[in-house]
Amino acid sequence: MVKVFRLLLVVGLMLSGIATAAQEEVTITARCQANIAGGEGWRCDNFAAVEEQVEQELGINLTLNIIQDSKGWADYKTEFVLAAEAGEAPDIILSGHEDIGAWAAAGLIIPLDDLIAQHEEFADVVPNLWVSQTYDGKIWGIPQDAEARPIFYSKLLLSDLGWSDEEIASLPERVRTGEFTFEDMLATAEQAVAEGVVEPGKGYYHRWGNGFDWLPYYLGNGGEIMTEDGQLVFDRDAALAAYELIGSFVKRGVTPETMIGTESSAIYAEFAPAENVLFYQGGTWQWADWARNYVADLGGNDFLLENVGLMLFPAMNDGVPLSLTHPLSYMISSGSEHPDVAMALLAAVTTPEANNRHAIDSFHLGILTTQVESEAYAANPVLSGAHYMLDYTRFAPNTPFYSAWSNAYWAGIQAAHTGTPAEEAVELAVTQLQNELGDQIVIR
Amino acid sequence: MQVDIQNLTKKFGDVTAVADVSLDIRDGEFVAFLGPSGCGKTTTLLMLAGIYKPTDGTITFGERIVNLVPPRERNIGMVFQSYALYPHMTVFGNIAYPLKLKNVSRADQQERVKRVADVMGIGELLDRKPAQLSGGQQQRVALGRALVKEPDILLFDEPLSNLDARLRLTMRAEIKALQKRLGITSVYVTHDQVEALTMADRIAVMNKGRLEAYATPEDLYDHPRTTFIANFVGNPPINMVDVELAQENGQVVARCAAFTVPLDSERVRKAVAHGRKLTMGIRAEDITLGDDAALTGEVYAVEPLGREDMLDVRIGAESFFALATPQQRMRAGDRIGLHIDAERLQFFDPATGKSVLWE
Amino acid sequence: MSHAQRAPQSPQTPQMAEPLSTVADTVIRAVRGALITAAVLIVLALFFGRLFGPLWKSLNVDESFSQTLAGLASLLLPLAVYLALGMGARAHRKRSTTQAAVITIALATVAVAIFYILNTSQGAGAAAEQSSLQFAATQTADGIVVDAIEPGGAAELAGLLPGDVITALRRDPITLAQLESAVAESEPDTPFRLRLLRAGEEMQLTVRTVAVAVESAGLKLGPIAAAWIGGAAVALIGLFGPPGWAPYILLTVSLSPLILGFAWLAVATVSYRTQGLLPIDAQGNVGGLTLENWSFLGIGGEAPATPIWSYAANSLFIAMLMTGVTLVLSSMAGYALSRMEFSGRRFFLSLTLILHSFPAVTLLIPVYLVLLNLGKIPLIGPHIGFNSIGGIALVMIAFGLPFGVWLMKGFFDNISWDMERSALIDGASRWRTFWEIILPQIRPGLLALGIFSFIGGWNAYLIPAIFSIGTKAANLPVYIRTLTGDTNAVNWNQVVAVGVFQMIPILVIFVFAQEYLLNIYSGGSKGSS
Amino acid sequence: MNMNTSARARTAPTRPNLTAYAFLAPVAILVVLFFIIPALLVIYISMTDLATANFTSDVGQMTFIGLKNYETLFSDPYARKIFFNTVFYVLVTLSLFNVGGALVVALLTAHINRRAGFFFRALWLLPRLMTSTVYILMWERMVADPPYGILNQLFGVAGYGTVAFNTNHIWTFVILVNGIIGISFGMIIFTSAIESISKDIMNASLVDGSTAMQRIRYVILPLMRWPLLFVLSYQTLSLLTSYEEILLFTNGGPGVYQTEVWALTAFHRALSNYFGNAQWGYGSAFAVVLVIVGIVLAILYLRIFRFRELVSEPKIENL
Repeated sequence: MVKVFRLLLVVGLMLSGIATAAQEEVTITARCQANIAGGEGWRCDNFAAVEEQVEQELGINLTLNIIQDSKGWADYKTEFVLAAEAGEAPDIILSGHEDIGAWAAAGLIIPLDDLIAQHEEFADVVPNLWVSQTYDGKIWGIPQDAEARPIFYSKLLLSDLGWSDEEIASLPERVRTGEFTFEDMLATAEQAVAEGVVEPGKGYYHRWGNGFDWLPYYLGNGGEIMTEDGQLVFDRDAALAAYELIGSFVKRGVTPETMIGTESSAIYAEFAPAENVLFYQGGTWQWADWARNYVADLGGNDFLLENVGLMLFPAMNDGVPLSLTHPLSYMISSGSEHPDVAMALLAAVTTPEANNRHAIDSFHLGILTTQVESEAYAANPVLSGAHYMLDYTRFAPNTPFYSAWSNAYWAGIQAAHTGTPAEEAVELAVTQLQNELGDQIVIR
Repeated sequence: MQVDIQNLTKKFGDVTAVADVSLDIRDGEFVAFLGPSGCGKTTTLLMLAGIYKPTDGTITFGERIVNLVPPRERNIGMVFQSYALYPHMTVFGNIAYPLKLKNVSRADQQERVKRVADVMGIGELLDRKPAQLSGGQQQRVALGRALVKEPDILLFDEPLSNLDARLRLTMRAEIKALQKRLGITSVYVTHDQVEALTMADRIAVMNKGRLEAYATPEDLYDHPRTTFIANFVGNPPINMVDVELAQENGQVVARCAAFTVPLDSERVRKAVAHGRKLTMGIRAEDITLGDDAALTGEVYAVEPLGREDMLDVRIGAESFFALATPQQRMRAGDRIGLHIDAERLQFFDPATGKSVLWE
Repeated sequence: MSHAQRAPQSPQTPQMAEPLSTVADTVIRAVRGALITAAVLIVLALFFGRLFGPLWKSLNVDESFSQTLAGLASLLLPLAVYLALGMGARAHRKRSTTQAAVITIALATVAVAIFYILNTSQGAGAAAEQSSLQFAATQTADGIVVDAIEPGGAAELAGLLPGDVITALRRDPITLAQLESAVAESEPDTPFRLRLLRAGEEMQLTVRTVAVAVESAGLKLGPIAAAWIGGAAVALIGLFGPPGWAPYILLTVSLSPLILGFAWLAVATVSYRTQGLLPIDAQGNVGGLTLENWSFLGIGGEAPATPIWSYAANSLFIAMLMTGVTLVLSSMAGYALSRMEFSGRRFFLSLTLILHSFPAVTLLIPVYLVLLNLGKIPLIGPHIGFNSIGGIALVMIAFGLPFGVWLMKGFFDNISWDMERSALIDGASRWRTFWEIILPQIRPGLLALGIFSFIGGWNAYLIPAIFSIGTKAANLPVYIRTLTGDTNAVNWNQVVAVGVFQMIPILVIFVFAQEYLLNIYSGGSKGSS
Repeated sequence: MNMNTSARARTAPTRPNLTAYAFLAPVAILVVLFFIIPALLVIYISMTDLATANFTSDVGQMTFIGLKNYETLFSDPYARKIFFNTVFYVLVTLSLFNVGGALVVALLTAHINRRAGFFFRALWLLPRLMTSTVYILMWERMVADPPYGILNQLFGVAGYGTVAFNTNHIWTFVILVNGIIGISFGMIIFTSAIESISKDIMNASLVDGSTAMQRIRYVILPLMRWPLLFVLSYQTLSLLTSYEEILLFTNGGPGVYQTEVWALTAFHRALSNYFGNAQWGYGSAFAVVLVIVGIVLAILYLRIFRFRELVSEPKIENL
């Protein structure tokens, strides 16, 4: 009996040895936040598309475990942190680049500089984007997508206001050159309300809740969040100007009092048909959503192209227009047993071909310099037309303390929006910053 | 199985439920615990059953001290006032349950349950649930369940008090007969003196946790050791009068505010030797009605009991129960003479309540 | 207690012996009732509006709530008064129905008049003026044809000419009636951007409303008549309504949010999109019913990649684990606390009660650490640690145990002691007594707790959401929430369909087990009353 | 047999009852694992600077910073707002719904046809049985802006203008959302209390010719003192510590901490942060405050509820 057992054991070991020798079994788990219905599925599905290619390259037998859903960002990030500590983190995690600071500091993700050097695909990435992936002098993430957060405008309503077609067509360019300023935009909105072209409060819609979209007001007024040497700062003057500006929207009657808290779908339903709201501060990816879910019956994408335009944030006090990008990054968790394989997968999806699938389906900007030249991308007038915005784009900084900074800034925004004097709103933000960050923050 | 209880005490916190009770129960004897509610009789029974643990004292079954023996190792059977049948089991299940717990084989269970059920006259009810039975039938099932495991001791906790009067009479006789036939040592708790007097070989009268008396029914009735016993045993209740005994013209007279009556008997003389101020007890059946009596009173109320009429006779402020035959046709307001049988009188020390006649 | 005992003893003559009320009595009673009703509502409105509201406003919490409530109270005031008048006259029906009706209508008329005077005196200034665009027009098939322009008026100022055909307000097509009511409702100096055809040419103009004096500020008979008819009708309902109808109305009205919500759920699951309670098709018209939302079940469309059944299975596992374990553990501990003597019993009992109301959800942070460490136990660890169905169920079971134990203790407390004593004397051990004799007696309690645990497990959101990763241990509620996450393009109607699918078992249980559910707290509350 | 009134500790020594401990052991283990240890841990974590950036599950590696988090908490400009939010939310929901509403529903359903009363009570139980996610979905749609909102559609039909329910009236709806769930607990307890009022007393008061209102005022309410107290206190704690519905409904918004309550803040700080880097230590400080309040209130209730009567001695002793 014992002998038989031994025999079986030996045979078993040999068989398994043969198998591993033949092809290593590797399982890679990738976790993405993606709204599949919104065309974002390629964030993770691209891995499946390149699976065979990577298998052949590395001579391994790859099993992909892809998890993606549109869980809210807050829950999604908490999930990763809890999972990482439990040793159940996915090998590849997609998240906002701003998480790099905290996650790198906590040792949940690994630096990628050495691995990047092994794959030439990464040389094609828009150089500006690597800035957003850097923390503590190292690169921790691979850009997955970028977007422009422009201001959309309704061509219909501008023409109602008496603008000529040329004037409308040249608006993005006039903004880019700094000729048409943010103040001009507000004045236009004010005029539209005054003349009844739009209902009161429908001149300018901004974001409905907390988010990165508020940064342009601070940055465009000369604000700085982090200095070159990594010192977190809060600029009173810039904040004051930003809060004054934000507070003026409701006072000038171009924005509804209840803007903060309005459901996003209600905003889209109003803006997308292009006949209710003049200016809207949004993101390129929303275009896809509108075309699919809000104006499909009016003609979808074609309708939008004809009636909606997009432009940079017009210049504020700083005098230069700007845009904001919040690149999503693939990161490799420190718990991954095969970072090299994960990296090979990342390299394989960092190609114009792969990235276009995602970018075009979901209306995100490409991340590669050669991507603009690719046929598919060029064929999309929105994306190719907005690609220039990447040159004007700004990022949130990568620091573990951005969250505290941002929450304080946001508290001031809410106060200013509901009519608190800007000076008080600044004090509110400053108090909260000092309370929570202590000497980590420099107020100036 | 003989049972010996020594200095049994049970306290619940500060409350003493049973205080220093000692008594012995002979093998095969039927003992009743009699007393008003709250006197500690059920507590004592539950200590015998092993439900309560004595605070002090010992309980001995045969040779074995069982103070800390759990109920299942005592081999007792118990019948509860509420019957405590298991509502989710059939009659068969109920009776067989003790056997099942003893791992008796199924065939044996069947046979023994059948036998007990036949004895109890509930053979046809075995498939029913307790809710489908009448009170009397439930009582029989409970008794059957107690008997089926052939216990050494049977415990009864007021088993008949939920039955109607007629059924109670039948069951009383049946239980008594059964107990005599099986010869099982039995302890029977009741507050009904008739049950105790008719069924028990000996009665333990309890009051406020103490054992007042432990004697045969006849002894208890004829020789009450305390006013409590005298009061509690006997129906109608004994008449109690606080009197002063005095010698008048060589004769003993009992005097109270309402009347003065001459008495002459051995008991009276024995009582006089003890003191003058005493509580005098006269049972109703020891009062005869007649015209030429030393005492006269007025009939205040008549309560027909069927076989006889109970009279409430008033002499001044004192009230006496007396008995009359229905043929005497007594009416409220009638004046009658009362004859007291001096040889049957009881005398108690009013301070201690103890009898001055019996130790 | 004292009232209750006194009540039956107080000798009173029954009301039937009272003489029938006179007209004067009835009027007094009705007016008194109406005044009391009005007073209660006014006090409530004052409390929430004048005292309560400013308090919370001064604390920077909220001011809208008090306004909402005060507004509601003032809206209800006339209705309540009319009703109270009618109800006050009810007793008079015994004497004469006609008389009662006349009295009621008369009183209601007076009330209507009072309310009207109060209303008009408040808005006296505003009633005399009205917004106008100062032109006359007629509706035709082409649009609103401008007939005449008031000289020097708003329309002339804006450059409107007779013969212009107004087609739209801004970009919305509009009819004359719509335009007139929009103008009438607007504040003075509101811009109206009109699209019009002038000589076949499309153009736009902005006309600003001006305030125009209304010729007659006298009584408007229409609204008064409407108010009078309405008031009298409500009062007559109060007078002639079937006895005891008020609770039904109140209960139905108070349940209306639920009824509306369920109606929406029902409509939304079978339509492309909804606006309010109406299904809307792609063209924005009412209609567009579809079964596509149910495609996750393979009905009406292609099933998605992630099968709903894996989430449903997780839900079911969590619910069944919770039910089984909670029942066994709670009943065991509840039994021990109710029926057994041991040192530390008082401690355990008070601990149960304290934990019963313990803010367990605030402990999620350290509970995560506990789960991590449980996960490190060899063999069973992966099944009871973080990101496992067992772990999630365990946390929920633990959080629910104090309640279950307390509930079970209450149910055990009501079981006859004799039954248990009998079992012990029959020779059963404590365990067998518990299992074979006592447990069957508390079947209703077990059912109630079991059903509640099952539903609790089936519905669990927060804990599965936090302690599961991806799909491994996620259940239906978590899945539903991921469908509505904060990126865009939520297919709401599919979400609702999944939600309704999730609710089906609950509704089935609800239909068949209401009585046990309504029994749930009875054991517990008796135990301590 | 009134031996059960005293609950004083008995003088006679009791042997440890192993059976009883065996019955209790599973629950005790879970209580230690998921209440006692976490409660101690949360206190410790609240004295560390644990955050995502230095996250560790090893208690030994956390950096102890004493009471610093509490200092931050008490000087947080929004802590005061959140505190009063919580007080407001608990007080209003409790009085209008969990106690007041429950009492009204119980009284109303007790005064109508028995079957109808049962039916209405069952309906009121539904919100508690619904999944919070679906229940909230329903309410989100209820208060949405036009053209989606149900209420706004009804208002439109009735001729009123558009109302921004989900922003300007959000507190009303936060209270409604929670209150409608909250009614059933009190309703069930009050109903069983009303039903247990002896029929004789009710009949007697009927014979006396009392009206329904008088019956409620003089017969029912005085007998309800105990259940009222119980529901009041139990629901206070429930409301104080439950936040799932608010999390799903408004997530504390839409304005500046407009509907944020204390328990939700603890969650937000530690377990839900839009920009990552959750502050576990600071969040724990919020949690600890609630834990302390919870325990203090619970002990207070033990006193009110005449705990001694609750622990009637078992009528079977351990041999």
